[in-house]
Amino acid sequence: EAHETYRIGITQNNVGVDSYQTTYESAFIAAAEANPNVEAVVLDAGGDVARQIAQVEDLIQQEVDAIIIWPTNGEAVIPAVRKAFQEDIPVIVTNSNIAEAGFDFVASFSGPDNITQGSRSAEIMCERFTDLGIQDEARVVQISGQPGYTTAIERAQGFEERLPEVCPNVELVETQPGDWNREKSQQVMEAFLVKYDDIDGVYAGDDNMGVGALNAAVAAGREDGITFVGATNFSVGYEAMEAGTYWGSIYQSPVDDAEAALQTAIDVLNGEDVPFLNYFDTPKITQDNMDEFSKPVF
Amino acid sequence: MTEQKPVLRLEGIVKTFPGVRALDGVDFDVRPGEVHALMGENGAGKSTLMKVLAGMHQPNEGRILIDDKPVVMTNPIAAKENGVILIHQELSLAEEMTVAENVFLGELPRKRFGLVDWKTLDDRVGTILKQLNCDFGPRTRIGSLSIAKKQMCEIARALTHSAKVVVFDEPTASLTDSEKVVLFDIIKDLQKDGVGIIYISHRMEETFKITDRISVLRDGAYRGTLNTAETTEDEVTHLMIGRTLDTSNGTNVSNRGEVKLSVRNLSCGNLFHDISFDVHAGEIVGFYGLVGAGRTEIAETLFGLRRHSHGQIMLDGKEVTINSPVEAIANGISLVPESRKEQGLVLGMNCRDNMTLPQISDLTQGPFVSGGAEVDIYKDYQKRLEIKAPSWRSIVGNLSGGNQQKIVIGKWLSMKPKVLIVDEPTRGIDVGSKSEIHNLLRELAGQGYAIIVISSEMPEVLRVSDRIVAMYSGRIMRTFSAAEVTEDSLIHAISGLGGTDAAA
Amino acid sequence: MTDTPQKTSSGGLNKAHVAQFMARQGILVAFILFIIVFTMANPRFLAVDNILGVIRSSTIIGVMALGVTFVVISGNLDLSVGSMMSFSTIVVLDLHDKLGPLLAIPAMFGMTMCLGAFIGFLVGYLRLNSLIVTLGMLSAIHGLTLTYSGGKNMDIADKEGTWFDVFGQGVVFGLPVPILIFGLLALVLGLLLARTPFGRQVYAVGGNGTAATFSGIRRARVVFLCYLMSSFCVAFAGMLQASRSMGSQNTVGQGLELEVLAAVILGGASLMGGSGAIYKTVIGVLILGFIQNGLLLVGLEFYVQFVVTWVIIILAVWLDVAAKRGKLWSPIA
Amino acid sequence: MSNETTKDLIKSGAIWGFIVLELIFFSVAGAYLSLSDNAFMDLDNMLLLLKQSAPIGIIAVGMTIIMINGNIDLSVGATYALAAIVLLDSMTWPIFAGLGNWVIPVAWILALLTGVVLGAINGIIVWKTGVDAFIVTLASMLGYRGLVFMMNGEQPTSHLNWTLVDFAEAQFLGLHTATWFLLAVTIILWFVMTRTVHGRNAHAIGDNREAAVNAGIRVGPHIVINFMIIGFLAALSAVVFYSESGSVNPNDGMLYELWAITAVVLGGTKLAGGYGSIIGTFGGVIAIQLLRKGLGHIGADTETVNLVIGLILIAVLFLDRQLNLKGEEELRV
Ligand SMILES: Nc1ncnc2c1ncn2[C@@H]1O[C@H](COP(=O)(O)OP(=O)(O)OP(=O)(O)O)[C@@H](O)[C@H]1O
Ligand SMILES: Nc1ncnc2c1ncn2[C@@H]1O[C@H](COP(=O)(O)OP(=O)(O)OP(=O)(O)O)[C@@H](O)[C@H]1O
Ligand SMILES: O[C@@H]1[C@@H](O)[C@H](O)OC[C@H]1O
Ligand SMILES: [Mg+2]
Ligand SMILES: [Mg+2]
Repeated sequence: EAHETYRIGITQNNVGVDSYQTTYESAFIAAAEANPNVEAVVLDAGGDVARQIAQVEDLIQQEVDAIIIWPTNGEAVIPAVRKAFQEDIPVIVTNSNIAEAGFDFVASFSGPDNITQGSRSAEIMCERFTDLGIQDEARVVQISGQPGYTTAIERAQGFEERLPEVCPNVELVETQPGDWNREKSQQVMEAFLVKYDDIDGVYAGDDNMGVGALNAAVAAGREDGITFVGATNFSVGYEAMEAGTYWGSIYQSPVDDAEAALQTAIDVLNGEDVPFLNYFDTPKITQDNMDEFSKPVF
Repeated sequence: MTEQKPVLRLEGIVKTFPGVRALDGVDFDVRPGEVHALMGENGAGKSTLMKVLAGMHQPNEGRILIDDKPVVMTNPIAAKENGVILIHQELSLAEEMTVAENVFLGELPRKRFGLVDWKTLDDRVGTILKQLNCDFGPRTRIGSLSIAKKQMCEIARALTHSAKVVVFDEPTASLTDSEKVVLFDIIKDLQKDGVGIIYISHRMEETFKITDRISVLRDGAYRGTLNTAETTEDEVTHLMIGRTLDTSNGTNVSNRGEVKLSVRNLSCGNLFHDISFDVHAGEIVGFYGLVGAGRTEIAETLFGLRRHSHGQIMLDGKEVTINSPVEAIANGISLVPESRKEQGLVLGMNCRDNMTLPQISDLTQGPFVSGGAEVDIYKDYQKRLEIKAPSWRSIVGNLSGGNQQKIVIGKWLSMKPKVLIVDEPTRGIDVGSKSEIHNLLRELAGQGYAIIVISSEMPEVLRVSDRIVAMYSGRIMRTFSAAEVTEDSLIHAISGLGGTDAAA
Repeated sequence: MTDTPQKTSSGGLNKAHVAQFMARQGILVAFILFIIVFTMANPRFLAVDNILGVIRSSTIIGVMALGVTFVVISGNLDLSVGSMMSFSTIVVLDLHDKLGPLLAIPAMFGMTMCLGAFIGFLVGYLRLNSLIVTLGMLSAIHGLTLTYSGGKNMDIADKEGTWFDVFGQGVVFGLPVPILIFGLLALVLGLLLARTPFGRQVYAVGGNGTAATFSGIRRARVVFLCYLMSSFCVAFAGMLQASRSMGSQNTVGQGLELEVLAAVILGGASLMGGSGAIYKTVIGVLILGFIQNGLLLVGLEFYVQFVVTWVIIILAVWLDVAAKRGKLWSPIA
Repeated sequence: MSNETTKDLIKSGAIWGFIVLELIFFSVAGAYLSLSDNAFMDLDNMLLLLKQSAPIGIIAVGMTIIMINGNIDLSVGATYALAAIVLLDSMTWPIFAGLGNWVIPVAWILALLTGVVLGAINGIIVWKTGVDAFIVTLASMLGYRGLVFMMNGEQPTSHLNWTLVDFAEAQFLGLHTATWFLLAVTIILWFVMTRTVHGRNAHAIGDNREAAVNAGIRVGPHIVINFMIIGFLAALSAVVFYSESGSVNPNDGMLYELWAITAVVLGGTKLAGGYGSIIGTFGGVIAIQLLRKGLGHIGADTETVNLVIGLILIAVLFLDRQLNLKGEEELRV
């Protein structure tokens, strides 16, 4: 046992971008401080691949014991990760995975399964339509996350693959990106509302955007006819569900996310054998079952 | 020489701008080895005609012939290729670059791989600068030079080519006498080499000294050509402005009142030292000296644009502290600055707005500017100074050089100042308006204004001043009264020969 | 700001008049042109509710553009408005629940305008390069916002129990309140810029700062006030934004600085300073808003929208400059 | 020219002074705050610094000549991304299947060509339409980004070629491949701008465009050439970086234009054009990268990083101003 304390470095995707990632950061720091034999170096790539790669190089140069990475790009970081691997520094990927080609160089992945999240949102949407009895004519629009983010891509993919399986007659009429941004998504929805007289469902890549779309519908007085489903249940989404205007989402806690990542790293350093893919569960949450969940802290 | 074929002929040139017919069918020619003067009031169209010749403007009608062959000057490059060089009225230099680079702007000597041949460049410019006996080197940064020296760099361009025609558009406007002498020698040399020279100036004496023929424009129309030898200043003036004017040496018997402005032991870094003088109500004090003598710096200091290291400034006997133009204006001081383009005008603004800028805050009705009051002020001074502009809405940048200068003067006269400082007030102004301005200055003195006139033109200083302060490298050498002063004593004083005397 | 007059010039009066109109209103012409195009593509484009919708969602960019117009005319840039707007939004939302709207709004204006004053001090009095200063402040204010909010979304707890939503969502005489606010602000600031001594001084400082100083204009003070004005408008935008969605994330204003600048320049303001006008900026804002909305209605992929926007912006501005110089192609060799 | 370069050094003196300050500060602070046992100034770390400066650095050098020329290019980030996609995509094109590793040079050339073409488009539009470069490139920043998404939708474009990675990660005389490119580009362009006719004419155009035109300089071609150069450099930057990382997201390179401009201005280049220092820009890039690295080294959190970076930029400007402060008796305008 070389050290009594582990030095663990993390480079995060883009802390400022939304409260999920910020909460993740503070949760991670908290968890690290709570643990007497962990010292953490917390870095933010600000969404820039080049900066993230530089940060991995720096962490290697600082000779940390393990590196946790929330990839800005699932492929681009692979060579950097390989460098760490060659220096015998174990790498743990968090929140959204890196590409197959890099699997040889990482010890483990910990985070949500974003494809599954997408398909679950599709199921929520479909079940709701069936209850309303419109599963055969319903028309859906999608507002996806920031173009290029793995998370955004995987959720859209999961949703688009699953929806036709469960609700073959529901039509996905259009998809536009909302950039994880509430205001942007509100503008997109405004245009949708003008363009389509008949919208029965909105799927948003996360609740920030979902609520943005909801606001647009409310402003146009058309929220009643529409089922809103999101992902990453933010507190705004939770409140909107309480208020009865927002139907459902996926419950994903950045705190679980962060703690899982740190724990995985520690386990790896302790030489325990950890599963290569350890997803933490992200259940469906709707107006029906929301009382089983506490209100998100972010 | 009279029977020589012209090297250049302009035929029926017409040029219009929005709202202006700047040139109205002008004919003009130059013979090899002659100096042909082009004269006319401010705004007559001289520069425009030359810009057409140099390919900077395209004429609406008319044609240009060189050696009897019609040519089209599509752009300045074409003009150069046809052997026409234009020395601009307004400085056209790259401030951050060196003298050498500016003199050869557009045709830096090359080595292989498109490298600049610095050696050739320095040598050639070095010799040219010697010819012009300039005291600065090829590698001096233009921005560090005085206006006069910049003008010399413009002139240097005339010597870079074996040109057929060289145009000097008011080259002497900001030159002092010594530099003029150099310029005239240059022109003689060019003449010997058979170059045709077009010479634009508002200064009669020099025009008569160096030119062979004089052509006159008026309101864009050709008014005729005279042989310099056979004509008189009055005849030319009459052709230019349709009347003769009195250049009678004013009535310099001033009704001198009590002291308005008095300066004591004023010093500012190494720009000027221990400057003391008084200006009385109703008198004009002329400041004469060589370029770099520091007169402008004194003016700028009085106007709160420079901090002085020692000395006091007193208005009506009370010491005042002036740390900004705002305070200067509040104390009733006006400064007509040396450089109209950089310091005098917002070129993109219209005439009216430029003229009322310093007093705009006082021309209000409620919170708003009273456009009416503004126009009145503009109209008033436009008449008094005979400013030629299509309308008060015209963009000042589009006015002729002289008319721009008049706007600046009007701008500061309209402030009705206690003390009026004018730095090179008639730079580039035509004879008519020039005597207008001189008379105006006298008139203002008559009304009890205290006036300082900084000028590098001896005749001007002699004409308007009640007293003349002679400066040399930042010091007052001597103060003359209008009565005692002679050209020789003045020249002697400003050349630094003979020591200082106690200031009056 | 001003145009050469049309005195009796040779070359046909009516032709000259057309040329003149084009010269003054090139942008307007461009605007009308592609409104026609979009309407043909999708008639709903001109539906009243759509037009109102577009203008309303343009108001936030628009209000900021009004302030930035002052800065640009004075010869400077302001790239900090985006992140400053995030700050205002977060602050007013947070204070709303702590102090109530009546106090929250002035408090937020105060805090935002302190930032504006700071920038104005650096650029105006210390003469620091405005691009870098405001770029630096873009980053610094983002940090400030994250510190203030702990990176959390800010949301008004009791959305029903407050009148705060009136600014963003209210409707008066059938007109959305944000549009009324935008219009009113544009009117007031338009008069300030075009008709008051201060406005004149802004143009002078931007047109030729040295000459302005020689004319007894307090250059530093004018620049300072322009940035104060800019932050004042940002505070307004933040208030509209907050009241519109009653909650926000920390990045709500991210990237808006360039859209705002684009609008101002599309309106014909020169980056060299000294020219531009509020009414032109308003046109610029509307053009941007209608482009985005129009393309959405046509239903192009967002990346096709990018490309088309590129083309439209260049064509619009090209038409403008071409009209001004009376030639389609630049004469520069 | 000798006195030109000495002036360069003085004008960009501030930046070098600041770099020294940074080194001292982070070494000392690092000793206490950093978890690492390695000194900040450790040689390997400094070599890394150079390498990590390359992506922005290579672009910033190009931005310097554009700005000396009196223009600006906001589209470099998008050009960078598009070139990267061409680089990685082309290696998988069936036509080149037979080439084996010879596909690498082919892909490089295609990517660089892309950059040159995009640059030429900007340049020609600026020249022929006479629309301000700021607007033209602000628009093409969007348009080129659109093209990026057209290539491969929202998916990242990836092609890991380990031979290429090994080349990119190689060190020669201790310096990484990327560093060599950065140094070469810096020296070559410094030479071009100070020694060649094109370079001097570019200065003249930026300094006083009217004078340049009057002097018969063919302004247009020089502008186009400079835009082609920066396009080339943006592509080169992408080629160097993505040869190593092997995958590009469609929104990579966003904000690079702003960082590049920051570096350029910190290096003492005049935004107005006419004066600039390539060497100074190099310093500016190092200073920025050093700041990021140092803050990471001492473990500052996100808020602080944003806050500090922003304020430091301003501080450097201030330092620079103090260094070039005019004498007391100077004209105060
Ligand atoms: N670019 C332009 N746009 C509009 N009007 C112009 C332009 N250039 C010149 N003018 C007008 O053409 C007329 C002639 O101007 P020009 O500069 O040729 O006069 P000038 O004879 O050179 O006068 P000065 O002796 O003062 O230099 C003036 O009325 C001027 O306002
Ligand atoms: N030899 C010189 N080298 C560099 N700058 C000079 C030189 N001589 C004068 N200057 C500067 O040029 C500016 C104005 O030039 P100008 O020819 O008007 O000199 P000046 O100081 O105004 O003297 P005067 O007004 O008496 O001619 C002044 O700031 C002056 O300091
Ligand atoms: O909500 C999103 C989160 O789930 C994802 O993992 O990172 C980006 C966030 O916006
Ligand atoms: Mg003239
Ligand atoms: Mg002088």
